[in-house]
Amino acid sequence: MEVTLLIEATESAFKILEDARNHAAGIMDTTVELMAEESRVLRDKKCRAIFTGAQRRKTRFHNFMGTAIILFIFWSLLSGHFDLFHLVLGAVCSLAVSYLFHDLLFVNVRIGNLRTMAWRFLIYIPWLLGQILIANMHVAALVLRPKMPISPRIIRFKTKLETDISKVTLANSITLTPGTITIDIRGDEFYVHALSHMVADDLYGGEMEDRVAHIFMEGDHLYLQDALDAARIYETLGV
Amino acid sequence: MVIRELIAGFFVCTGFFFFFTATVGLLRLPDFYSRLHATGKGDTLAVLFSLIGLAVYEGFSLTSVKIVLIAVFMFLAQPTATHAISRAAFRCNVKPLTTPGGPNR
Amino acid sequence: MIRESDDVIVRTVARLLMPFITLYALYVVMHGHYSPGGGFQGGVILAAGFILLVVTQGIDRVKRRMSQEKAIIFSSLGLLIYAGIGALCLILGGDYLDYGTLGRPLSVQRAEARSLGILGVEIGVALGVMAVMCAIFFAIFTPDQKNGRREQ
Amino acid sequence: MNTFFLIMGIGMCLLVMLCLFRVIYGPTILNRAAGISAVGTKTLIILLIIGVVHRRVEMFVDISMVYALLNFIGCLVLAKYLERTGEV
Repeated sequence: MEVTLLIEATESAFKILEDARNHAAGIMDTTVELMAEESRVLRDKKCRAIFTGAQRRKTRFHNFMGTAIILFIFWSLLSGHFDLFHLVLGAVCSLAVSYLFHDLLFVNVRIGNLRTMAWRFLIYIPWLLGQILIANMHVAALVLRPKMPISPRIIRFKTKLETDISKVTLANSITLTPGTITIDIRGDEFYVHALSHMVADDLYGGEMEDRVAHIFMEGDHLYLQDALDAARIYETLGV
Repeated sequence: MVIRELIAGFFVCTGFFFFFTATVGLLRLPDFYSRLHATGKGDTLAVLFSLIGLAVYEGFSLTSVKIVLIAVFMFLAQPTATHAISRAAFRCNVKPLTTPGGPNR
Repeated sequence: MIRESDDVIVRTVARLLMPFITLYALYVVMHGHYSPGGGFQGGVILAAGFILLVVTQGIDRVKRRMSQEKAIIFSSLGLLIYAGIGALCLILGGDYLDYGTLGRPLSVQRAEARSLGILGVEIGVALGVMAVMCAIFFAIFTPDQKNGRREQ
Repeated sequence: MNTFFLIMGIGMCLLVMLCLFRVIYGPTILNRAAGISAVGTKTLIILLIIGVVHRRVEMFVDISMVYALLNFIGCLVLAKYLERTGEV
């Protein structure tokens, strides 16, 4: 008898637990929707603020401080003397220079997170160094052979990158990778001189373009940024 | 002490080898754009290797940090210079050589 | 007139390098007595950075930062600093450029005053050299009106 | 170790001679511009090797940094000029 009672009790307990979980899930969904709504509102507000003075002054100040810090690190690297006089001198110089050039270093940086971009760029550089090593092996093999099998041609391809910095990184990477040199960029079109058709084909593959897009959070990686924002808000709210 | 010099020597030697290939490429390649391939890539890597070799030989000090700074600057500046020259050629519509082994233009 | 370079790469790389070039030039000016450098060389590097900016950004945009008149003002300012320090030593009883006498008002020993004096003079010289270079550059590259009035 | 760097320096000078051939012979001005850029990077390394051999690297590092900078600006200005004049 007690056993059946016990079973019923556990069953009812399970049922209550089940309801609680469904209820909690319901709350979770509504909060997620609320968050998405709120992040959209936040994003619109931020975009609007950017064009109004408040945000622009803030970004200009951020640019100024960012440049000043980077320049001070550069100064301390350059000058061997770390006594107070030289450090103060360095601080004054870097502040003066960043006042003169505050709008040069970080122009139209995307709203995307600067830290992740810098971190991904640092990871990208070893891969690029590897590429240039292969490129030079290729050039060495090509040049030292008596008959040089090259069939040069200029190819044109469209890119999906928007900001200047990503186009420049892609162009420099193309110049450094085997067999190709960026000749000209007209809007979205890259004119590239390739040494052989084999190299031209893998350029069309766009493998490097995806890497650069991944670094600067562009093209198909836009949704990633929204997910990151949502996740961050999700954490802060501590749901 | 010797290992450091050995590594420095190795880096400077490979740097010299890539300088050599870049120069031979500059002289032998028939077409202007392909010459730019050799110098653009060859010099960048050769400068990187030589500078890292000198930095290693210099040991861990501020000057080796400055040598690495020059390497970073050259890593950024050399492709841009090559690009600028090839763009000037492209704008003066210098046609690339399509038939392999054509006259030395 | 030098138009803006319509090449994205050159413009962006020059834009990214400009602050570092200018800071390196100031480093060369400030570290005259330890490593090779000093007023003149620093001024020349500053002018080289300026010319890079003009070649890539076009002369009109750079005119907002450093026009012809400003260049002339800066060059005279540099000269003023240079001669001023010398005259100051004269006033304080020393020879024309004898920095030691600067020590008394700054309550610093002679050697320290001498290095400070040299530093001040180098800054003045660098400013002067850079401004004169920019003035020459502007004089060459801005077309004059026929009736001799400089076109703004 | 010094002799090794001396040999490297002399080797670099020989390479500069080879590049000079391209600068002198170069059929068009643009080849000469490429040759000059190549000569520039080689002299940078020669400068640093001299610094290492004379054990005054601290001074020569600053000089070679300025040299690399002026070489880069020179190439850019030359390329912009050649592009504008258009005669090759």
